Amino acid sequence: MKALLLALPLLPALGFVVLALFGGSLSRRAVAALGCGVVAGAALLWTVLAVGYGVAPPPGEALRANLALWLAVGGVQAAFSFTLDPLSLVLSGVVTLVGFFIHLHAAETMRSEAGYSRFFAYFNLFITCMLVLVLADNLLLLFLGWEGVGLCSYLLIGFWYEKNENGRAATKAFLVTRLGDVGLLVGMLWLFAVCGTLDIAALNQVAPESLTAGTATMIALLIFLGAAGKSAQLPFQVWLPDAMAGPSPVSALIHAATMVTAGVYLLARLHPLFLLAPEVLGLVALLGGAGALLAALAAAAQRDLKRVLAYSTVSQLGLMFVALGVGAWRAAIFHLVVHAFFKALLFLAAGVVSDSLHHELNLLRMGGLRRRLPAAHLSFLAGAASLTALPLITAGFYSKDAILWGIWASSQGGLLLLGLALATSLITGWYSFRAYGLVFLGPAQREPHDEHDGVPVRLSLTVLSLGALASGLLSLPHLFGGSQWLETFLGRLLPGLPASSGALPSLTAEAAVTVGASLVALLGAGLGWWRYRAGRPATPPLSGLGEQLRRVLESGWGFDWVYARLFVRPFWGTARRLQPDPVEQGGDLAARLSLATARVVTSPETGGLRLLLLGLLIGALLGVSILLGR
Amino acid sequence: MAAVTTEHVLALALALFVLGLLGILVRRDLIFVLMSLEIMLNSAVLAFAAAGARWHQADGQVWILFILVVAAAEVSVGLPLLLRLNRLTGTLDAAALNSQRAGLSPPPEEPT
Amino acid sequence: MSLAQLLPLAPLLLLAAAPVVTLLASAFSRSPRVVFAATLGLLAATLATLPLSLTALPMDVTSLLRLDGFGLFLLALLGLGGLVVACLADDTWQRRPTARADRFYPLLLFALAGMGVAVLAADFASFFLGLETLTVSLYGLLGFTRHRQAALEGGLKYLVLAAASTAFLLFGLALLYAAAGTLQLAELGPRLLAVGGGTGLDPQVGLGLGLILVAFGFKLALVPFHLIFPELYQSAPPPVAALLAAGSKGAIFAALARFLALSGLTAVPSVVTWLAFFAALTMTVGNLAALRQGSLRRLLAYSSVAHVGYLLLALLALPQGGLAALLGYLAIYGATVLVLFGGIGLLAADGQEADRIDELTGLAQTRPLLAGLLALALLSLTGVPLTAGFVAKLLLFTAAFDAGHHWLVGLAAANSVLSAFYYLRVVIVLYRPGPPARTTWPRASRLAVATLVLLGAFLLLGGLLPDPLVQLVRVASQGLGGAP
Amino acid sequence: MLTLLLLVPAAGGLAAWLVGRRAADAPRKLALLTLLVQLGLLLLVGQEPARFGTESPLLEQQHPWIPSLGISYHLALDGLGLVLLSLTVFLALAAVLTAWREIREREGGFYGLLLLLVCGLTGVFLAVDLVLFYLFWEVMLLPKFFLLRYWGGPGRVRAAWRFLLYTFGGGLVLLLAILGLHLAVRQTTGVATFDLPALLPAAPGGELGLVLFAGFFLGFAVKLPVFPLHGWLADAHAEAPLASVVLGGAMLKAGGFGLIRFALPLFPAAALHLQPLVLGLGVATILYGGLLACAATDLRRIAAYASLAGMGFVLLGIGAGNELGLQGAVVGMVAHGLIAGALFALWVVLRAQTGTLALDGLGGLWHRAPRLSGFTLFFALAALGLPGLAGFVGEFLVLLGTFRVSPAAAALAVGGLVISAVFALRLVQRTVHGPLRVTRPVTDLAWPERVVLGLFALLLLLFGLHPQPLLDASQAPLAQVARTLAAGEPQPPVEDHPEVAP
Amino acid sequence: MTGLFYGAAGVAVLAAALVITRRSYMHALVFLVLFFLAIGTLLFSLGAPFAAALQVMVYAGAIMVLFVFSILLLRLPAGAWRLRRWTADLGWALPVLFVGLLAGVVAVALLGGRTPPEAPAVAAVVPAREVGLALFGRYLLGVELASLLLLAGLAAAFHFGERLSDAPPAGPSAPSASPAASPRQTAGTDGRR
Repeated sequence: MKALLLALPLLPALGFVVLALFGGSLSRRAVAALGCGVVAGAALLWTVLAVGYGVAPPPGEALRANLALWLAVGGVQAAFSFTLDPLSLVLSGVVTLVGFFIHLHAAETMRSEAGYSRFFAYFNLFITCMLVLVLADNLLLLFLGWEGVGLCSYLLIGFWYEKNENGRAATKAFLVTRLGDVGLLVGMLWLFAVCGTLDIAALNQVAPESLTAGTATMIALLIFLGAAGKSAQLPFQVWLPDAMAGPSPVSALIHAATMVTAGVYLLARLHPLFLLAPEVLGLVALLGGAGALLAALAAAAQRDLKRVLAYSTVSQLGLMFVALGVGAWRAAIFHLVVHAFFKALLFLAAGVVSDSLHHELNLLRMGGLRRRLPAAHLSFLAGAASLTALPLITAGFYSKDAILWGIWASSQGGLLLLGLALATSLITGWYSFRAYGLVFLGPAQREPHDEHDGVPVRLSLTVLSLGALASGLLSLPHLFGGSQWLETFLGRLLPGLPASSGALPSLTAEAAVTVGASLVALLGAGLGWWRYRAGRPATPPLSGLGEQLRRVLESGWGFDWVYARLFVRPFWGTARRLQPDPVEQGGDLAARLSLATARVVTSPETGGLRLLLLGLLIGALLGVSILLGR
Repeated sequence: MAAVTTEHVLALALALFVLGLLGILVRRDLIFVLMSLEIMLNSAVLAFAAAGARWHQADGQVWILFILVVAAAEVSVGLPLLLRLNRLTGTLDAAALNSQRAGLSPPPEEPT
Repeated sequence: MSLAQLLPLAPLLLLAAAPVVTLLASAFSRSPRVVFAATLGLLAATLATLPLSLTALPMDVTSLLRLDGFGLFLLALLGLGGLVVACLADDTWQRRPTARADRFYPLLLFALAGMGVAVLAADFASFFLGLETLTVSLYGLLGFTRHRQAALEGGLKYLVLAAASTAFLLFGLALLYAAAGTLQLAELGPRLLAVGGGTGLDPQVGLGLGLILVAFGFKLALVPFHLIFPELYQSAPPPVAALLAAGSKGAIFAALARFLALSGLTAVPSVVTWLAFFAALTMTVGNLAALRQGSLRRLLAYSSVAHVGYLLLALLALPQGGLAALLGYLAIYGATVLVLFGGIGLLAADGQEADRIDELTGLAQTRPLLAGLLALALLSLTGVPLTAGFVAKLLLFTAAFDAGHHWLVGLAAANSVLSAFYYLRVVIVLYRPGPPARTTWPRASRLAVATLVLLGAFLLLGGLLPDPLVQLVRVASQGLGGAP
Repeated sequence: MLTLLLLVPAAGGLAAWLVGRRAADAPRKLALLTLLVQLGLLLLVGQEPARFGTESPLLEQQHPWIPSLGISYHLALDGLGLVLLSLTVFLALAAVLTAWREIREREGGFYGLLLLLVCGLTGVFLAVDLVLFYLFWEVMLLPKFFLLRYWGGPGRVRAAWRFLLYTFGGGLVLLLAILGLHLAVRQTTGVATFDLPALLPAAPGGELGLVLFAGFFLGFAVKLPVFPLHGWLADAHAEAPLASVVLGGAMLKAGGFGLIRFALPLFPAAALHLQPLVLGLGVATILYGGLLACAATDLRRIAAYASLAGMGFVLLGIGAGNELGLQGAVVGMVAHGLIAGALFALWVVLRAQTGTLALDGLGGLWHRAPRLSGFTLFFALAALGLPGLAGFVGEFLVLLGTFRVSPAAAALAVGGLVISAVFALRLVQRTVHGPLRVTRPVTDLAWPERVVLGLFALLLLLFGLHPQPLLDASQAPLAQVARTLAAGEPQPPVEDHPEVAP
Repeated sequence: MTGLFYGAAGVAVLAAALVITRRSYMHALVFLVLFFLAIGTLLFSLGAPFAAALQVMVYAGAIMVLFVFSILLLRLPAGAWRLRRWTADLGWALPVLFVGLLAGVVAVALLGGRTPPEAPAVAAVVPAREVGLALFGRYLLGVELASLLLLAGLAAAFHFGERLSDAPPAGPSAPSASPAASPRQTAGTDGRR
């Protein structure tokens, strides 16, 4: 088992190494086979591990395997060692399984791109780092994975490197997340300084004893900064929409299914710490809720298909953070899993659409693709339905329901959060079906060429569609006769809801929440469908205030505008003003001064005898005065 | 008239010293400069005489002898030198003794 | 005076007899080389008799001279330096035909004898006479190439200034004599301090001292007495410049050190102020002025001004470490300067003085050995470790630091940075790639080259294994109260 | 043995210089050979039975040199020295290999000076006697100056003088501090010595200690360099022959080494007293270097300021003064030596291929030269402190160490990591990414270049993933320094030194 | 004696002042002789007859003659015996200022001294005999040195003095032989700037 656990991240790493070193000389087929093969292998390994775990849970619910020592000095000890516990099992499952299908998809859709092997090298590296991130048993190793996925995100956003905009988007993504990482790193330093260890399990154990409330709050806040950066939460959400510059599989894998959820994972992983800081949890929930609503509104105003999905991701992640904030840890992870399926699906479908339209992504220039792109159409519909959380038939319904119930039932929840979540839900329905309508319904605006119809694309779309619709079965709530299997399984690690009354949740209340949420979702979806049922509606363009509002929304509430003035421009202004280095110039000043003085003291050089005698005289005067001065 | 005190003699020597100094500074003709130097040396002679008298020692006069020797040596070297220079340049002007002025040349490189 | 006294005095006697003998020789044979050979022999004899003196140390020879380790060490330096200068001069006069080159050697020996007397002087009278012998011979040496206007000018200007400074010296001495009743170095100090009543210097004494120090300042080329020296270094024949820089300054410094060490005047605050003030002024102005020189000799002149500024630090550290530092510095600095001026001399010929630094561009390509020697000497002046110059600076800075003159040492260090700039600039020029500025250089005599190589070896050895030298200067300085 | 380590490069340098007149390509072969021999010697030393972990040096050698001044020829090699020496030899090898194509004129002199520089560096890492140390310190300075002056780019004159005047001045401050220490110890104990073990127990504290510490610090800070004293750095990196800058990476480390080996153990109280200042300077260096690297428009300057920022971390770790910080500083020194070396080795290739190192003339290289671009990306990532590469280990340990002393400084330094990301990504963006702007035909890396750069990459990766050998090797000396600092006064080593005789 | 002293003092000061202000060499020389004689008188009045005699002989005798011969040897054209102006420019103003300053400082120091004035200067005559004893006793070496000094001066003087018109030595790069040649730049300072 341990060997398998170690092999899990190493297998994709092997793929990366081979592709990076020899990728240039391999055929595309070999590249695809290798790139997908190692991830398939990882998925298989995961399956074996999961079964093994299920059959014989390791003692303490955690299987630990140590690969090698990383560093050990002066009390710091960090090793390449991995932990398999319910949380990491679920996450690594998402990474390997969803990751595999996205790889498969990309094997076909990316075939015509230059840099095919480079793409798969990065992709494999990403899987490696993501697995390291979720499996790491100490914070330092986690940070390694954390930065690694950030790097892969950077490289893949900028995959089409010829265009400067792509590079800019990639850099922005990396830098904004790195800003958050400052918090994470300082938090780690602080934790180590107080607790003396970086081992996650040990930290979780000693944190309640060794941290005072104030320290815990500060550390939790700092770590939340890191999580918010990675998961594109308020106030760091600005990078994610721009990150859509990368190829669609990248958006699917990194910016929908896995990397962006790392923040959620981190908070869940360190929940004992966050439980010590209820104020921070409140903040997490509030920021998550506000971010969810704002992002949903922004999504409704986008004209770029992938940007709609990106804001939607921000919004859904916001919901997960709300769940985390109220203590519904399990629900957050549940939604994470479901979201991975449907959002990956949506992105892949969007990729298929845009590929068939010569990389066109503007919603207003699409339409009527229902018939020409049947596979994409069905997949997108499934994904949108799950995103909207159409009742009963979609997985999204169950996971979102779990979150809403968590908000309702938790002592940390409240009407405000519930309201935010419901409003988000409403708008989610609207924008999902707005996008669906604009792309697939109505009259055709442009003639697409043929859809990708290879086996890989079909297979991946099908499997992910199934996941988007059916993964809710993993944790069917009691109301529907389910066993909440996933949540129970996670319950071995994550605590349950901090119940407000201490009483068991009543079925009535649960039903009320469910019904309410369903209605809201249906309403939003219905409105959206109704308005965009025939493609782009023929209403005149907005004018005045309305247009301005739309623009603000489209720009994502103008965060970029503000940040540019607050941070970016001052930074570059300072950096440029320091060029040429004023300190260097200052150093030269001394030299200049010396030379100028030299000019003065050499000026008597050209004098005659009288000047020489004058020197003698002055010297005598000086000397005698000094000696007489006592 | 009161007895001559050391201070008075020294003051006199000082006055002569200053006159000699003025001479070498003010005059541009080298012959005069040499003469002025003699005046300065003589003021030192006088000062030594005063000091010797103050301590009633022969050393003062011995020193005067040495000074005379030095003065003679200086003059006997200085005057031929002066003459030779005069033959070469045709001048006795002290201010003209600056042929080295042309020896100034700029340094090889200015780094800053 | 008895025979027992005479034997230890042999080196000095030989040194004093040398000029007379060579003068006679030159009367019989006008060949410069004959006189040169006689000079070498006499100087060698002087050096050879030095051990005779060792046994009798310390010894008073009447009240005018005192033979001690300090003086003997300096006498040895003078002898060696004289040999080097003679060899350089031999080379110079071979290539630069000059009327009556044979007369050079007697004058050189007169100067050496004067210096020898000055470093051994125990009374201002003998010091004065030695000094004047030196000065008068220098007039002759400076203007020795009597067909060159610049040389004559230099000699005459120097004469006027030196005579004026002599007048200052004499007037000052007279004042001190009037105040103290003696001019013997050992007795003078206590009496002078007694006149002041223990609270400092009596004005008259201060005045006398001030006037004396004018003469010292001029002879040592302290700022602002230094103005004539760049011209002199440029106009004088290279061996004379070497003598002026390495020899006469050293001898006068030694005499001043002896006076200050014996008199205990360095305990007087105003004297310390005087030394510190002129040290700071001299090293700073010297270095700054050297920054802008395009003439190698002028550069060396200002550099030597700066070095005198450093040397004043040794006087401030009297007597403890200062004397040893002074002796070590003089030996090493003298050797360095001889290499530099010697090197220039070997390159110079009439009409081509090899004076502008630019002219030396790429010298390493045409004359690698000479360029190497010059570079070594320049590095030594910079105080780069592994050269003797570093040891000299180390001794000096340690002594001055120990004496508590931290700020002056700091200033000296800052000045060293400045000096690195102009020294290394020359080194760079020497080794500059590309076509050299001149490809043909005069042929140098083997003897002179060998002399320079030996000096270069000393500079290297003094940097690598300086222990014997350090020990020697320590022992030599003990007689005057130096630390063992 | 230790003397041999000094003699080999010195003799090799002399020989290279001499044969340079006869055969044009002999010097580089000779230099390569010399360095291989040196490497062999080091490996031999590293094979010494496991004496790591003890506090007495691995090898030691002491002879009287100038007994009358208390100066001895005292060399000692401990783990820390071994680490930095190995780095030096590796970088020197890389420098020779990079110079193989870059330097085509007056090779004898070039390689001679390069090896002399190696000799000086070796001496610096070995010397225990302070005057001996200063001697090698200067020996390190002059060859670099001449390399810069004679083989440098168009601005070499100014660059060389800046370098010389700054570092020579710093060196003299150091010398004065050494003298001051010597005299102070002589006054209290009556023993005139420059030997570090003998000085350690008697080093003065109080105000004098503070002043002397400041002197040592200044001397080393110029070399490191530290924020307001870094005026020489950029020019020296931008104008020097790039191959010599590869080795220059090792030279900066001498400053850090000096601080750890001399300044901290001698004046622990003063170091503690001035800790806020040192940390502040470290942070300022990180931020200032980063900012300048962000706006620089020439790859050489970017790399130069990046190493300034890196040295800021080293200083921070040293300022923290605990074992973590010091270990971090050492790893950081190695890492930044490698990173800077690698970047400059890369620039040599880049310039040979494209004819320029200005950002404006570069871009989109990935089209033409994926390997070259891959290496650029890799080393840029190393520079931004990507976990898994050596730079991160150093920075992280430094931060851990610093946080214990000053959370604020650590937090600000972490901010420096963001800035380093800015310049590293900008570098990547403007050279290998973006539209193709290089007009010349560009071929990808040749085999020898691949090997050199690959070795750099391998080492960075190795020390990023398995820094333990480095940490173990330098652990014992650093732990002692940390103990000394913690106690605030000099601590006797655990094992007794036979040479400590009061 | 006192009267003699002050009288001679006045003459000396006056003569010195006249020497440095004359325009004619010969007039100046005449006053210089007067000055030397006055100094001799002063020495006599201060009880130093030996020194006084020497003064008269050496200065007024020998040194004066040197000056006279030199002036004759200058081969000045007729009419050049008198300088048109005794100083050519105003460059002397600054030096004079400094001389004044120095004189002031010195005078203050000299007169503010604490040396008790109780001992009159003219205590008694120090006869030549005593001086002779000192010269051949304590100062024996000094006398020897003085002779050395004179010899050195002689050597130097001889070098400069012999055959005034001696042609510059033959050599590959000998300068022009004409003494009237314009002041040549010396080699090495070849004027390139």
